[in-house]
Parts: sequence; structure tokens; C-alpha cells
Amino acid sequence: MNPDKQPAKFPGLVHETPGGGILSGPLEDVVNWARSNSLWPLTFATSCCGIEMMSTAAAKYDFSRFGFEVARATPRQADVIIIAGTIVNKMAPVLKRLYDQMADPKYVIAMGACAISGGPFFYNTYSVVKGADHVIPVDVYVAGCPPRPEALLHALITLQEKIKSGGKRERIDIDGKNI
Amino acid sequence: MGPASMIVLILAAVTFSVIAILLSRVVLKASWNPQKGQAYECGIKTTGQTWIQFNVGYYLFALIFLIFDVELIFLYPWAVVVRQVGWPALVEILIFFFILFIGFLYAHKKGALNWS
Amino acid sequence: MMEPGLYHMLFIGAALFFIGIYGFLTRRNLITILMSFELILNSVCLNFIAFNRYVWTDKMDGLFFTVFIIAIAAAEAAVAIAIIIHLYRSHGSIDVNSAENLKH
Amino acid sequence: MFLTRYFSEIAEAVGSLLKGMRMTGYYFTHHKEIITQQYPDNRATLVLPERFRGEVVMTHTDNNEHRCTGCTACELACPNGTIKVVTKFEVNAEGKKKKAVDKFVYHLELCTMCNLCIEACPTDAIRMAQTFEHSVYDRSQLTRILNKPDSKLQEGVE
Amino acid sequence: MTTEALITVMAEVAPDAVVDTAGEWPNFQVSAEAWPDLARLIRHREDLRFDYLFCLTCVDWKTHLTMVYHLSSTAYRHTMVVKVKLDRETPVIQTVSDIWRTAEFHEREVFELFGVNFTGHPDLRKLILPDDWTGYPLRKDYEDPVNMIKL
Amino acid sequence: MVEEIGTTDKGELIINVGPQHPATHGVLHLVITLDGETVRKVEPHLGYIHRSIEKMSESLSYRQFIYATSRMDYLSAHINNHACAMAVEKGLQLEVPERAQVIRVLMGELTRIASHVLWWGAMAMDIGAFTPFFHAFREREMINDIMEESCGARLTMNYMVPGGVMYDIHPNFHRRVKEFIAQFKRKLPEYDELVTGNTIFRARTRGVGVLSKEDAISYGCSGPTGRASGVDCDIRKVQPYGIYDRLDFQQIIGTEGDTYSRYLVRMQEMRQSLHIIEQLIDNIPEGDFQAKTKAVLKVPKGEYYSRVETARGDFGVYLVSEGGLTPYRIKYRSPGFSNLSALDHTVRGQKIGDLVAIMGSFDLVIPDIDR
Amino acid sequence: MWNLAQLTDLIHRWLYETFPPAWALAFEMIIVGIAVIGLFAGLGLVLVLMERKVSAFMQIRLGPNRVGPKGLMQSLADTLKLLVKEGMTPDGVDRFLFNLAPFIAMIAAMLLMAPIAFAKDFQIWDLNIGVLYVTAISSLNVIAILMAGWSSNNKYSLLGAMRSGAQIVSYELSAGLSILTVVVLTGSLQISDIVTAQSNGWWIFKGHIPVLIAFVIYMIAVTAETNRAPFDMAEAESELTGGFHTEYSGMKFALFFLAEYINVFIVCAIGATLFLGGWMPLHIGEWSAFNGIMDWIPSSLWFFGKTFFLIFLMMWFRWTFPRLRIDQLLNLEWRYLLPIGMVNILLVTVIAILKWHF
Amino acid sequence: MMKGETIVFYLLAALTLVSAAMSVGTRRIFRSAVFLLTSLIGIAGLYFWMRFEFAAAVQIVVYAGGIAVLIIFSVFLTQRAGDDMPSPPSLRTIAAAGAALLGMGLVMIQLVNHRFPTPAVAEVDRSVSAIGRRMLATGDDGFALPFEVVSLLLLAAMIGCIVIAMRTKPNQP
Ligand code: SF4
Ligand code: SF4
Ligand code: SF4
Repeated sequence: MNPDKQPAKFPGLVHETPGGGILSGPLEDVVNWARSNSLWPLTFATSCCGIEMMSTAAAKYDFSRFGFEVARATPRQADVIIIAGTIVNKMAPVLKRLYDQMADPKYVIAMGACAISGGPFFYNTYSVVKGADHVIPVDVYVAGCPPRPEALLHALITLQEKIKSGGKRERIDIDGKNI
Repeated sequence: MGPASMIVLILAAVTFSVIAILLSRVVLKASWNPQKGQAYECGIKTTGQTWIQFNVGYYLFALIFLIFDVELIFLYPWAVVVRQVGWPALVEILIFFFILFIGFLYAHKKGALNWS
Repeated sequence: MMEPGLYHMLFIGAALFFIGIYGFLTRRNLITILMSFELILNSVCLNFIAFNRYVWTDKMDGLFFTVFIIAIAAAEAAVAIAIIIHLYRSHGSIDVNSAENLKH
Repeated sequence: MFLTRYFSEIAEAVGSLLKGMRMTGYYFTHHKEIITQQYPDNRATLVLPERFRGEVVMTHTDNNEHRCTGCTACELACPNGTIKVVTKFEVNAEGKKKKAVDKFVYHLELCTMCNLCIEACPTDAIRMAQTFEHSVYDRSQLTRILNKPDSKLQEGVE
Repeated sequence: MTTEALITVMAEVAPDAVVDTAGEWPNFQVSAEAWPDLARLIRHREDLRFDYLFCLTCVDWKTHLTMVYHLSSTAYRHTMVVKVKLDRETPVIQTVSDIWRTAEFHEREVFELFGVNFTGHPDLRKLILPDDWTGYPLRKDYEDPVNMIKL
Repeated sequence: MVEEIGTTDKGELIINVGPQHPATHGVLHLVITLDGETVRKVEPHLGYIHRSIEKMSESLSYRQFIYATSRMDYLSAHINNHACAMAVEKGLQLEVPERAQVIRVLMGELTRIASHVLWWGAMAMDIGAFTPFFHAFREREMINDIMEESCGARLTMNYMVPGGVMYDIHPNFHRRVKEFIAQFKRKLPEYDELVTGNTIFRARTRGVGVLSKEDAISYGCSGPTGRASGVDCDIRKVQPYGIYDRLDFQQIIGTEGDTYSRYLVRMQEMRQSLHIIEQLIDNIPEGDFQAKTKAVLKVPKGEYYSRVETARGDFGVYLVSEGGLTPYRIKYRSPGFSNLSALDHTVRGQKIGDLVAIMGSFDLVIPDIDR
Repeated sequence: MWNLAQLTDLIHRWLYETFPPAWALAFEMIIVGIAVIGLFAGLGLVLVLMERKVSAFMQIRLGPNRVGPKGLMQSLADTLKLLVKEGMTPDGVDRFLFNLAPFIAMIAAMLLMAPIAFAKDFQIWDLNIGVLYVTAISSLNVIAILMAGWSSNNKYSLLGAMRSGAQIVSYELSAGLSILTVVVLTGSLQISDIVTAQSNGWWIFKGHIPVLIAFVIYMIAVTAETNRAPFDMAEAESELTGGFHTEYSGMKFALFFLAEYINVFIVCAIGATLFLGGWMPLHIGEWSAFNGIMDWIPSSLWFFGKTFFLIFLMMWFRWTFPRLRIDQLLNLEWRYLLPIGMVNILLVTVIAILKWHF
Repeated sequence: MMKGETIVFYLLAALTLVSAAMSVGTRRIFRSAVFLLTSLIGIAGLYFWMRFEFAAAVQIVVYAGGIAVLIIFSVFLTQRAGDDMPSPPSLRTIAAAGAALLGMGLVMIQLVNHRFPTPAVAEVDRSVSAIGRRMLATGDDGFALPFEVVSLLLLAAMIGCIVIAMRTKPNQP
């Protein structure tokens, strides 16, 4: 069997979060500030949620306000991959490869029910991956089908919080106030 | 500053780039896996070799460009003195242009500038 | 080291020339042969300029010769490459050996 | 003639390009056309339409009472098994055993916000809320139990 | 052409066809052998001209498979359905992709989802499923405990 | 997958476009054979978003399976739902109240405009102009707001239920739609100024990717793609459903069959849809918005086929019922699937840049193709 | 205090008074180097932010406004992030050339800084072949792109690189021809001469229609030469994903990005110098009163004002027009720009000889 | 201490010669082209060093901008550029190297023994305008005629290229 095919571990312990390195203290804070404010997304959308991602990019919600606008078509230059839409078994190796080919540090947002768990296609389908975190580690999950643009913005802010706090894969509670 | 500035500029460019590129090496522990090294082709494993012999439609343009490029080079000294020399300069350049224009028209007629 | 002057330039010119000759002799591929040829031409140009600079400083002929040589080199390169491509298209190879085969 | 055609072509092309540039130039200088809403800053004023389906919630009264009888109609209506109603038997005042909801498990990560469960519920125990800020770092946080701890069935709901 | 007229004409070109008028459009059941010739005929015959194959699919009836062709004519605007019964174990039928080119993709889809073999198809490969897929997922008895979680 | 060859003898290059590529609008995978810049062959590989909706629908009840179709052609979610609801209603022989019919059509046309507007922006983006995309979303957001207010969601509305619609329209609906009509009428000429008239755009699209009428029919092309080639295939006209037979609108038929004419057909269609909305918005009849139905639906044994015209073309639902709680077999005839099959034929001999433009003009929605 | 020349003089004198000449020279070089790098980085930051804001306003949105006050720190954050982002070298690339390419792009961009007159008497090196030097060095760019594209071992990169190769060399001709029109009028290649020649009015006003045409051609040609939309064939995102820099990541990519913006700045600066008088304030003939008022505005402001206006123009193009197809792009050059440019230069010659210009 | 200029000279000389040697030595044709280019740029640098700015600019414009691109295109067109070129037979390599070294030695001997005339004192003005004036002059020391002849040559080259290159067009499908 193709080794690419079935990603082994679950959920999301495939790679360590890169970053950290030799930096510490205020310098690290500065770097994290820069990283969190310059998340260039990969143009990756598989289905319906992709349209809402486009809406978020478009004039009314405009995620460029946060500095996310430089959508890169190539994973080499992207920082965050927003999994917008269903991931099916045939797509999983592709997603894995795209993720692998991104330069460190890299972040993942699972957008919508499909990317989180298979969502509407969880039961009785033979081809849907039951959650993108079976394939690649996910940093932030945002529920909805599709999540409305504000929800995606909220997810991006949540991701920023995570990066600012050092990018640890632990649970960090954010409430609405500190955004 | 004189010609020394060239060296300064080159050195500046090189130092700047080297520092910039090396900084991330120092700061970042990057992960690596075999897939990361593969050529990116929309998430699909690339098929076959990239460095192959293949059809460049543009070489004809490059050929003609080369001719015109040389012509352009000769125009520079001409342009500088045209006001001093006056009408003879115009005449000479007219001849020069005329000859080249024939070539241009020929190329056009032959469809060399029709890119296929 | 010496203050650079005419002899240095001529040395570079000669070295380039023979590097070109070496390439000319060893390469079997028309394009690389063409490249070696460019080297040879350039060594000549360099000599012209060097003489103009260090010996006949009151003249400009060296400069003009160089400029004209460059112009001619460009024309020559264009035609040569056109021929190479033509050869390739019609014979599928630009190895010198196969080009030699054409003759007979 | 060749030349006139040549130049009129150019003029036309340039004209059409200038038209486009006038358009973008207009927007560049007229900032009142900007329609951007600044999301995190407008949270206070952001009003979503009341029908907007953000998540399923269970209404609770002030006395911590809900209206869910545990009939599992919503579970059946849901197209993708988002709802699991875990029932238990409670002994009510008259000493009769009665089915009641123990845990109303709701998988937000699966929910498609299709409203079918709400339509199906005979007692209007659940409704759609307009919240949308569901981002979490851990997907298990999305599985929720909708009935609050120790909540009771509201009086008179059958 | 009205439905009645269509049925009369069809009775002429395909006397063996079983007609069923219960649905919205007339249904004709033909045999797999007769189908290729009939297809060519109804595509080109002047008064029929079924040039638009808008739906091609297959139904698994547990005992047999049925190919269903929805045909319509852009010139006369009449529509009909042709059904071909196929054996479930070795379903084989002649391709119609040379008559209606849209059938090429549709037949590839039916091939991988139902396992119907189309003889004469120019490029009968998997279109949708991964290359290493086994089984015909749209058949009723398809089971896949790994990927398919039953509710 | 593809055989391990990178080149053919003639110096042709085989290159993958997609599944993750900005021009494929999703996860279409095209294997392209290139000769220099010229496309010699395009081979679509599908299934990167094949979610087995057909199989899934077989285990969902008649009320439930409709929601899955919103996720297929998510840009015409509402119209897809309409087809499903109609198939069920055909089976149940339900009479849908007039008010529900009108609301359905109104929403459908709004969806169509939203879809075309998005297509317009995306097509311009494919060709390299970024600004139209943002301008397009301005109008689209207005429609989304209307949808959200009345249907409760922006994209996957789930507003249709067998027998009518889920809720009545929102009190604000009238005002909002009126505002939208006014705004859209004002902005449409801007669209033309920005893109349609642009000489670069014309040069990029005129005479590019010509699909003849015969080929269009043979490949089963429908929707604006087919109509641009001169096929009159608007289901709203040739087999009217809902209340379309009582409405005044035109079927836009192109002649050239090239990318530009596909573009123009869609632009005109937006105007027609606007016209339909204008006719209806003041004439929504009073009455029920939903017919009385049983709590559990059982469609009698039989086969039902309903066709609608989505923003991409002829969408069909082939519903086979055995009389049970769930459909026995459902086949969704998606317009994109057939349109895509014409891609190879259309693209051959064109440049890579044209491939992108042609794909843009086909307006492919990949989940609609893969289902 | 607006006079930058005095400042440089002051530093120069101070250095030579305090240190022995060799050291003074070295220090001076270091100062210049740092200044140039600073200018480089600063320009990059400003231009990127400007591009984002301009595009945002044209697209009825706000653009970056949350990072720092009014989003001003946005490009700083981007730069910092890129600095600490992994710059990887994929397997299978030609490592040597792959890593060399960004350097070449940078060196070319940096070298182009030399002849630009930023203000009155403020220029790194006033070469006597000024504009010819610019033409020559800018042709090195194409090599960087071809190298990057080829060495990446990626089909998109290769296609992108070859497209841009054909495109850049083609448009070099038109750019050269339109530069020549001004050279004909001025009679010198030196930047300082060209600027002083405009002390009684800018060429675009003095030179009648032909100079205007030359200006238009120049703008089109340099837009194409710097690979910017609508001529961004090399990186046509919807066709070739990233074009020649598809495989580049982190700072290696950023260097290309930076070099591109610096090139934009330089061609606009050259355009401003040739056609709009460089740092020369708006002078009208001999109206000394008016000219005097104009002289109040410092020359560096004039220079940057004009340059940024041209840059804005290029951004305006970019955010308005669709992309051309590669063959149309070549047609535009060979069918329209080049013949018109050739005729135009003859016209200018006649004007220059007859002294019809003002 | 060495003067800055001298260092620069040796740097340029090294750049020129090393990359020329690499160009004829490397097995990868694309690298070979790139090295050729750097060598030519080094020569341009030498011109610059000798204060022949115009010649340097011409060198860069024509070689870097034109010929190099053309060579690279033709490499793409005719080679599997990723493959290493076959190395020539060692005998041939040795013979060629020997011949080149021998020639080099002979020339060096000649050079060392030859005395060139001492330079004229008067340095002529070599600015571009002087070049222009000489180029347009029709007199004895003028280059007007060669200038026009070059245009003819270019015309011939262009027509030649087109004829040769276009003739192969029909071969293509
Ligand atoms: S979560 Fe919903 S909207 Fe998003 S991709 Fe899945 S089905 Fe589509
Ligand atoms: S909204 Fe739909 S998916 Fe969500 S719980 Fe209710 S029925 Fe299930
Ligand atoms: S929420 Fe309503 S439908 Fe669901 S179990 Fe409770 S009472 Fe029954």
C-alpha cells in the first residue's frame, strides 16, 4: 500500500510545532508577534466552506485587516492552511503533501464541520475522512456549516492568541474579552 | 562617490541577503520529511523529469530581440550627439533605421512575430 | 603583487582564449561549442580594449572594434543558434558527430 | 486604410483601459464606498438576524428548568446523528417511573445547522442561537451537553 | 412529438421494447443486445433525433442492474427513458459514448460505482475513486466497515 | 495515476494542474499535456471531493436528504433543494401553495444572481484582474444578508422542505430586495466598464475556446455554457417548473460559443433574473408557505425525475422509490459533470492562459461534479 | 536643513578630519552601505504597505489596519516573520543555482541604486553613462529569474521563467527607445545633466506629443519589465501558481519579492528623472517668481513625490487590468510599442534638431 | 598596502577566469551557460575597471541581456538540460588541455619578450558623446560607414535567422 495513503496517528501529533528554537524572552515575543500578525494563507478550499473563506477575504469582512491577505498559491510561502471544506480519502494524501511542503512554522485551521469531523458526511459515506486532524495536526477548529465569516475571523484571532502565547499545543482559554 | 560605490553596493547586497537568509537557519528548528523536499505540483507527485528538452515558443523572439538590442546599443552614442551634429545625424540614422525596418517588415510578413 | 597593467590584461585575454580553445576541442555539443567560441571572441575584445587603454591611448579604434565585434558576435550567435535549432529539428541531435554525419 | 485602422484600434483600446482606470480611481478616492465591517471591534453592535443558525441550544428558565422530555424526536430528525439523547427513568411525585432526559449530547462539530431538529421538537425545548464564535483548540470541546446540570423538566410539559 | 406519437414511432423502431407510461415520460425497456443499434437509430432518425442524453445512470435492483438512459431531443423537445436490464454478476453493455459524447464520463462513473463494463469505451478507467479502490460502492450490498460508519 | 512519463517524444510536457490550484476553483485535478505553451490534451481526474452523497441519500429520510444537495452545488444550493423538493412532491402528489412557489422562485433567482456575481468575480480573477472579485462580493453580500434574514443561513440555506418552504419570508424581505434591485441596477454598468469593455479582457476571451452547437449538445452541455453555443436548453423555458411558465423572461442564447459569449450570456442572465425578481417582489400572494404534510413522508413506489435550471445548467434528480422511508436510489444529474466533459475538446490547441479563461467561463463547481 | 548635500559634506569632512584617509574611506563606505541597506529595506516596507493600501481602497475595503497604528506595522510584521521563516531548499533542485538566484536579483537591484539622484547633489555615483548603465544592469534581472526558474526543478517555475525571459528581453527594447527620446533631447546620458536640462520645465511638458508618447511607452514597458500585472506572466497566479518562485520560501522568496519592489521603485525613479525632472522642482520657463516658490519645496520631496506618483500609477494598472496572454503580450510589444517607438524617436530627432522644444 | 583598485582587478580577473574555466569544465549545460555569463560579466567589469564604461555597458546589454537568454532558450529547446553531458574521452581532454597549455605557454613567452610602445601622453576623450561624434563622422577617422554596414549585417542576420528558423516550423504538428 501507498505509505502516503493512511496517515497513522491521531489526532495531530504528527509533527512537533516548530518555532521556539534558541529564542527566548522578549525576542521570542517579538517574533511571535510578527508571526501572529502575518499569517499568509494558502489558497486551499475544497468545497462550500471555501466560499465563505472567500467571503471573509472579500470586501465586507476583509481579513487583510489582520494582515492575512497575502494568499499564496504555493505552500512554500504560506503560513497557515485553512482547511475549508470536506477532505475525502483521495484528497487526504494531497493535503498531507501540501502540509508537508509548507515551510516552518506552519499552522492549520480546520474550518467547518467537514474539516473537523466529516460533519454532514460522517455517517453512511464511504469516502470522507472523518476529520482533517486524522491527516494533519490542526491548531484551531471552528464549527459551523459553513462558519460565517466572522466565525472564521474569530478563528484567526484565536490562532493569533495561540501563536502569541508561544504556539504550544495546549489548551488556552480565551474569552471574548481579550480579542 | 565614484566607482567604489559599486563595490559597496555589491557588498551591501550580499551581506544583507546572507544575514537575512541565515537568520532563519539560526532561529528556527525546522522539521524535515521526504515529502517536504518534493517538488510542488499542486499537491500531486510530479510526474517525470522537469529538466527535459521541450518546446520553447519564444526563441524566435529572442533571436530578433538580439538584433534589435544591438541596434539599440548603437543608438545611444548617436542620441547623445544628435543635437550637435544636426541633420547628417538624422540622415544616417534614417538609413540605419530604414535597413532595419526592412528586416522588421520581413519578419512581420513571414509571421515570425506571430507567436504560435 | 604588481600594479595591474597591460600585461595583466593580455594574460587574461590569452588565458580566456585558450580556455575557449580547450572548450572548443573537448565539447561535442554545438551549443557548448558556441559558448566556447564566445569566450574566444571576448578574449579578443579584451585585448583590443587593453591596447587601447594602455598603448594607443590617443585613439578610440580599440573601443570601436570591440563594439563592432560585440555586434557581430550577436548576429553570429543569433544565426548560429538558428542553425543549431534547425539541425536539431531536422536531425534530432546537435552532437557534432552527428552533424559531421550530415556531410556525407 | 491600414494606418487609420491601426491607430483607431489603439485609441479604442486605450479608451477602454482608461474607463476601467476611472472606475478604480473613483473607488480609490471615494472612501464612503468602503463596506468593510470591522469584526472584532464591532462585536458590541453586531446584530445577527434572529433566524441565523449558529448552534443548537436548550432553553432554560431562571429556575434551571428546561422543556425537553427526552422524546428523541430531534435525534431521529437529525440527518447526521448530531444529537444523542441519553435518557433515564425518573420517579416523579406520584411515584410513577417516567422517561426523562439525562444527558442531551450535542456534537457541534457535526452539526450542519439545518434546523430539522428544531422543527421536529414537539415541546420547543431546543432552539437555534445566534452565537458563532465556536473556535477552539481542541475538538473535544465542541461536544456539548445541552441540559444544564441539575436542570429539571419544566412543569406541565408533556 | 407527443407522448402517444412517440410511443407509436418507437413501437415501429423497437418492436421488442416494453413500454411503461406510468411516469412523467414514456419508459422503454430494451435488451442489451438491441440497445446499440437502437441508440444509433433514435439519435439520427429524422423524426426522433434524440441528440441530448441528459442523464445516464444505473440502478441496483439487488437481483439485476438496470441502465437508465434519459434522452431528449433539442429539436422536438420530446423526452423518453430507455432502460436496459443487465446481469448483476457480469454486467456488460455496449458503450454509447460514440453516439453521445457526454456518455464517456457518465459511463466511466457507472463503471466504477456499479461495475458495469462498457465494451468499446475509449478510456474505461477509474474517474472518481482512488486508483486502488476495490468494490462498487453504489451497489446495495457494498460494505466498507472502515470508512462507512452506519448510523 | 499518471504513468511515469514527463515528456513525449515531441518535446511535450505533462503537467498537473490541481487539485490545489487557484484556477481550478476547488479540487479539480487536470493532467495537461503541453507543447510549449500550447495545450495538447487535458485529462480531468475527479474525485478529490467525492463525498458519496448519492450513497448517503439512500439512508436518509425524504426530509433529510434535501440538506445534502445544498452541499453539492453550493452556489445554487437553493435551486438544488428545489429540485429535490419537487421530486418528493411529485411522488407525494403534493400541491405546493402559491406563496411557497413564488418564494421559491424568488429565492432561486436571488441565488442565481449571487452565483453569477461570484462567477463574474472569479472569472475576472482567473484572467488576472483582482478588483472585480471584491466588487462582486459587495453585491453577493447583499444577497447573502437577505438570505440570512429569511432562511437563517448565508450559503447552505436549507430553506426548502417538501411541500413548501421552512419559514415564511422575513418582514424585511421586501425592503431589502428592493434595495438590492436598486443597487444592482446601479452597479451592473460598472461591471461592464470594469471588465466587459476592457480590451485586454476581450482579447483574452474572444474566439477562445469555441464550442460548436453540435458538440455542445453531444457533450450534454447545459446552462449558460450550452446556451452560449446556441443550444436552447434553459429548463425554465423548455420544461417549465414552479411558476416559471407564468413569468416574463427571456432565454439568453449566444451564437459564437466562445468564452466571451459564455461571459455575455451570464451577464445577460443576471439582468433577466433581476427582471423576474422585479415582477414577483410586489406580487407575493398571501397564503400558506407550506403545504400540510405528514410528519413522516413515504413516497409511493415509482420513479420520479425533476429537472431545474441551476446557475450552471440542467440539474436533475432521479429518484427511485420502493415506497419506504428512504429513497431507494438517487441519482443527481449535475450540469457541471457534463460541462466538464467538454473541456478537453474545447481547450485543445489553446494556450495555458486560455485554459484558465475557458475553465472560468465554464463556471465549474467541483463538488457539483464529484457529488 | 533640507539640503542633503550639506549633510553629506559635513559627514565627509568630519570623517576626513578625524581619521586617516584610508579609515575615513572605509567608514564612509560602511556608512553608505548601511544607508543603502536601510533605504532598501525601508522602501520595501513602504512599498508593500502602499500596495496593500492602494489595492484595498480600490477594492472597497480597508486593508491592513490592525497591526500597529492604522496598520502601519503590517509590513514590519511580515518582514520579521519572513526573516524567521524557514527558507528551505527542496531536494532535486540545483542547489548552487537555486541559492544563487536571489543574490543575483538582489545585487542587480542594489547596483541600480547607484546612479539615482535622490535629491539635489545627492547621488551615490553620477556615472557618465547613467541611463545606459541602468539599462545594462537591469538586464541582469532576467538571468536571476531564468536561474531561479530552471534550478527549482519545478515545471511551473520553468514555464514562468521562460515566459518572463521572453517578456523582459522584448520590453527592454521599448524601454530603451523611450529612454533614448529624452537622451536625444538632452544630449547626455548622465543623470545630473538630464535633470539640469529640465530646470526650465520638465521634458514631458517641453517635449510635445512625442515625449508624452515616449512616457506612455516607458510606463508600459517597465511595467512589463518588472513583471507586474497586467504583465505578470512570470508568476501568473491563476496559471502557474507562483511562477518562477514557486519553490522559494522564507527569506529567499522575500529577497525576490523585495528585489521586485526595489526594481519598481528604480524604474519609476528613472522615469521620474527622465520625464518629470527628477528632483527638479516644477519650473516654468523663466518665471523666476514662480520658480522661486517652487524651490522652497525641498528637492528630495519633489523626487519622492514624483516617483511615488509613478509607482501609484503602476499599482493602479495592476489593480485594474486583467492579465494579458503571453502571445498578446509579445504582440503588443512587437506590433505596437516597438514600431511606434521607432517612429517616435525619429520625430523627436526632428524636434531636437529644429530646436522646437521649449 | 595594496590599493583598493588592485584588489578589485584581481577579483575581477579571478571571476572571469574561474568562471570561464568552470564553463568549459562543468557537465551541466545550464550551469555552463550561467558560468559563461558570469565570465562575460567579469570581462565587462574589467572594461569598467579600465574606464571604458561604454564598452562595459554594451558587453552587459548584449551578452547578459541577449545572448545569454538566447543560449538558455536554445538549451531548453534542444537538450535534456537536467542530464549531465557525457564527458569527452579522456584522451581528447588531455590532448586539448595539452594543446591549450602549450599555446598559452608560447603566447606568454612572446608576451614577456615583446616590448610595446610606450603609451602616448595625450589621453583622448572617451565619453559617449565623443564616441557618438566619431561614429557619425564620415571622414578618415569616422566610423559612419561601418556603422551603416553593421545595420546591413544585422539585417542579413535577421533575415537569415527567420529563414532558417521558420523553415522548421511545418515540421511541427
Ligand atoms: S462544513 Fe458544511 S459548508 Fe463546510 S464544507 Fe462541509 S458541508 Fe460544506
Ligand atoms: S441542526 Fe440539523 S444537524 Fe444540527 S442537530 Fe439539528 S438536525 Fe442535527
Ligand atoms: S429536544 Fe425536543 S425533540 Fe429532542 S428529545 Fe427533547 S423534547 Fe424531544
